Amino acid sequence: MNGYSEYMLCFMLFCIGLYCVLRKRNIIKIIIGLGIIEYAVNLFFVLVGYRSHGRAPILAKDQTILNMVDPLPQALVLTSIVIGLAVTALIVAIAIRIYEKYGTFDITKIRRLRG
Amino acid sequence: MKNKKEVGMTVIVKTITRLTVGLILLYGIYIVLHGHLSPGGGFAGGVIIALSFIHLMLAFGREVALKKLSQASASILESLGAIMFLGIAILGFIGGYFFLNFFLHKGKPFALFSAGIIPLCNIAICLKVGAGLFAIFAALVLFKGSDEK
Amino acid sequence: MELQVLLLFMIFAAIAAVEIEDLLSSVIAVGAVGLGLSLVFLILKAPDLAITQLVVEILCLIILIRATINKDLPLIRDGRWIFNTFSTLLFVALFLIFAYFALKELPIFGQPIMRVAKEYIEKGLEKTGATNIVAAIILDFRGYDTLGEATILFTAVMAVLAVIRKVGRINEK
Amino acid sequence: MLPFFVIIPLGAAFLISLLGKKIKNIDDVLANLGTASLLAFSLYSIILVNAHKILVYKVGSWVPPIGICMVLDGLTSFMLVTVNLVSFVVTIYSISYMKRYTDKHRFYTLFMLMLAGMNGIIITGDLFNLFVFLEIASIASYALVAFGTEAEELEAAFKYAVMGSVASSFILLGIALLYSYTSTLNMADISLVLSQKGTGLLVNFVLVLFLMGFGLKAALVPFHAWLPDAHPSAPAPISAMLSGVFIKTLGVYALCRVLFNILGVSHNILFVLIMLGVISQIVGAILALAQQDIKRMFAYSSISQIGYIIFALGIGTPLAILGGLFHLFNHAIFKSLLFLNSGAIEYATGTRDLKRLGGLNSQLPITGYTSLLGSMSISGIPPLGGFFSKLIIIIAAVQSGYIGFAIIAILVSILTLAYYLKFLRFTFFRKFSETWQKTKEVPLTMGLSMIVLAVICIVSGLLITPLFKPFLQSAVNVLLTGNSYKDLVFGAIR
Repeated sequence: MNGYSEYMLCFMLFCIGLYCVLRKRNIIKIIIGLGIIEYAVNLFFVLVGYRSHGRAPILAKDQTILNMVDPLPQALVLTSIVIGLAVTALIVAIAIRIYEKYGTFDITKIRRLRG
Repeated sequence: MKNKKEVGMTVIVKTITRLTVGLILLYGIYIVLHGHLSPGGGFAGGVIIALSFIHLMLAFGREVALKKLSQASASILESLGAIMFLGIAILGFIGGYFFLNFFLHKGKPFALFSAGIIPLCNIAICLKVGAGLFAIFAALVLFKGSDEK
Repeated sequence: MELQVLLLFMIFAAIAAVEIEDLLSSVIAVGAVGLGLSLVFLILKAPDLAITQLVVEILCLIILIRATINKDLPLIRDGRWIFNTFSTLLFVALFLIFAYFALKELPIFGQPIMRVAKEYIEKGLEKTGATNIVAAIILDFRGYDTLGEATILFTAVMAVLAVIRKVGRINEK
Repeated sequence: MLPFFVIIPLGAAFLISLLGKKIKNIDDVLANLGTASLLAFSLYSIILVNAHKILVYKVGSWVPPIGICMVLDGLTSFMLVTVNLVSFVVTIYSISYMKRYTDKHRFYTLFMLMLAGMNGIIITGDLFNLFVFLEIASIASYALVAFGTEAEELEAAFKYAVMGSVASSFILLGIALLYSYTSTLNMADISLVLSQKGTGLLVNFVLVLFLMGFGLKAALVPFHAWLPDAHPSAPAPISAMLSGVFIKTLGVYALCRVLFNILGVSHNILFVLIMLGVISQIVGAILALAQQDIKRMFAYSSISQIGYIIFALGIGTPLAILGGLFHLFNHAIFKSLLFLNSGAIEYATGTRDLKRLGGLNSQLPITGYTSLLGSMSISGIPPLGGFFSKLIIIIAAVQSGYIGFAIIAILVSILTLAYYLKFLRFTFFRKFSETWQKTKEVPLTMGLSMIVLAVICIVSGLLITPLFKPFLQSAVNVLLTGNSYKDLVFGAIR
């Protein structure tokens, strides 16, 4: 387990989010679950690029830095955070409209569609 | 909140908002302009700028904030930001490639005006993000407002 | 070590967010997870991400609170779908076990391979002129991705404005 | 010229959102110009592929493992032609149809963004870039499903958005694991590293994640729950896009690219694909038979037909892949035709309920005869295109020894014929019902686009004639080359 505990903790976070999405009946709870999944995936990406005793990937004057952490996952996660924000905003908008139409956040009561 | 004439929050909040909102805006602009030198960049700066307007809206009510930046103009600014970013990407064709960093002289490292297209892209993204997130928020709040009446 | 502690804190906050019945408290607990994530990013030497995560977290919280607050929400209790819970838990457990054995094949934490990243670190400044390597990557080496990212935000704005319309259809008569 | 597949729809989207409210009808003009030029470009790409076999475009002049590259090969150009052909017809159709909705310019903006997302997925050669464009297309489609903003549409969109986001998270997690294992993101480079390092449990785990993620986007059966709600709820042009090309681009194409060209396929994976395909065929067909709502019936039929495609790809022989891709093209054409027909019926009568309709053929001749053609093609009546593709798939299945599955495919095809006959009888050829006496034929542009698709339906059987076969064959070859895709890409860079 040594050296992998961070990864496993991150996966546990992912599973909590997954459980929330699959199991909860409240729309806001489902949105929260999606958010947690998003955090876990972002976190995993950054964990993967970390280097022990590394430095942040920003150059400083008059210094040559050799042990930088992997900058590529950070760039990717920046994109991924934005995607998470966009999805959250859209789903919240849909949820507000659903509340207006049905008067509830309970998905078992929002079942006008069959199947 | 009982008094219907009073829009927004209490006097304390309003006073503090008046003092801080400009600073928040300035900080956002600083982060955007120094995106290629220090942590931050167009996206984070854009969100901070959007947050400063949202701050106004939360404290003073939506009319005041929308007077400063109406929803229609936010929408236009957003489209402009998007077109500007795409334009920078297309301008790369003058060097022969889509999205080429077409400045031949990248400038001195650590200077504010360096790194070719990167600061320009940051500004475009900042416009887009700031205006876009403000538009989203205004839409959600306005929707809720009309819902309650 | 502080990394593990923070991760455990995030997990507990997430469990709290999932299980608390009051929606406002639940949203705030998610905020705690987000702030924890921001700190973790800082420990993992990703200052760009820490800033972005922090501001995005604030925005998300405001949006979520605007959505949940001011509504006299009845508490929604989860029904006793025992079979459902059990199958979900089974799925999650299988997923975790599979992940545990699969993760063993990854390079150990703290020692990434950095096959492509080496190029960025060595030639980033010389080729792009930006001292922030992350900025150099997102706006120059992989600028096309960022075009996509900006487009996603644009799409989200358009999508929210489209969904929020009061009247969707023009009546025939 | 490769970046134009993304630049044109993006530019059109930004311009429409900027000018759409101010200048009347500019949104129609810009959207149609955009899709027309995209169609022209994609047809030109066939010639390019014939000449060069593979083209790699380096974005920003960075050499691929460092930067992002775009790849044009046979499969790419095949998908580009399919997507842009359908989208061109659909935009023509939308000119009249979308007058029933408010905020037409916003519809076009989202439509062009979705198109940009799909084209971006198809031409990219970078795994993370694929994810980004997948999200663009998905987010645009979530909003387009809810475009009518009625209660049912919002509910369907919510369901779709939640399941779609979970699928995206699975895909992103898979990408993160692959990145950690190979430390690169370029598809060809990943394939190279994997061939050096060997594949173990981790790659299988990634495969499962991708199968769940892309399978959800493709609506394969255990993951299909969102499709029968989402596709009928959207406006008809969007249903046509979603069922016609969206699930194929995001699901089938991305899955093929990842499985065949990057991770490499083994016997077990192919068998999983076959099983998923067969189950999808059966479940989709049986559920479609029970539907009373026209669009819901078509949506279930889409699940069933996607099952055919995945089944064919799972068999994995050259003939089967040919049949699968051919069926993909055919299905894109006739399913979008049928959804446009259902939109026309709804436009003229205001309902989609089979029980209430009847005898419309004398009132809506164009809609009636084009849907007759579409239905016959999808049920596999010779000499229409659908017959040949199904025939090829079944022959290939028999050749590889899957005789039981071949019989199932034939039975499902008969079921398909049954429910399409039900649709035709109840809507068009039943006893004339008094209620619909005053209905008028739909506007010209809508009729025109349906006729165009019906004509393609008739002639698409020609695609397997020697004259047009290279077009399909070059796409098949890409999947058959499998892991040597990396050599082709790196060869083209040098």
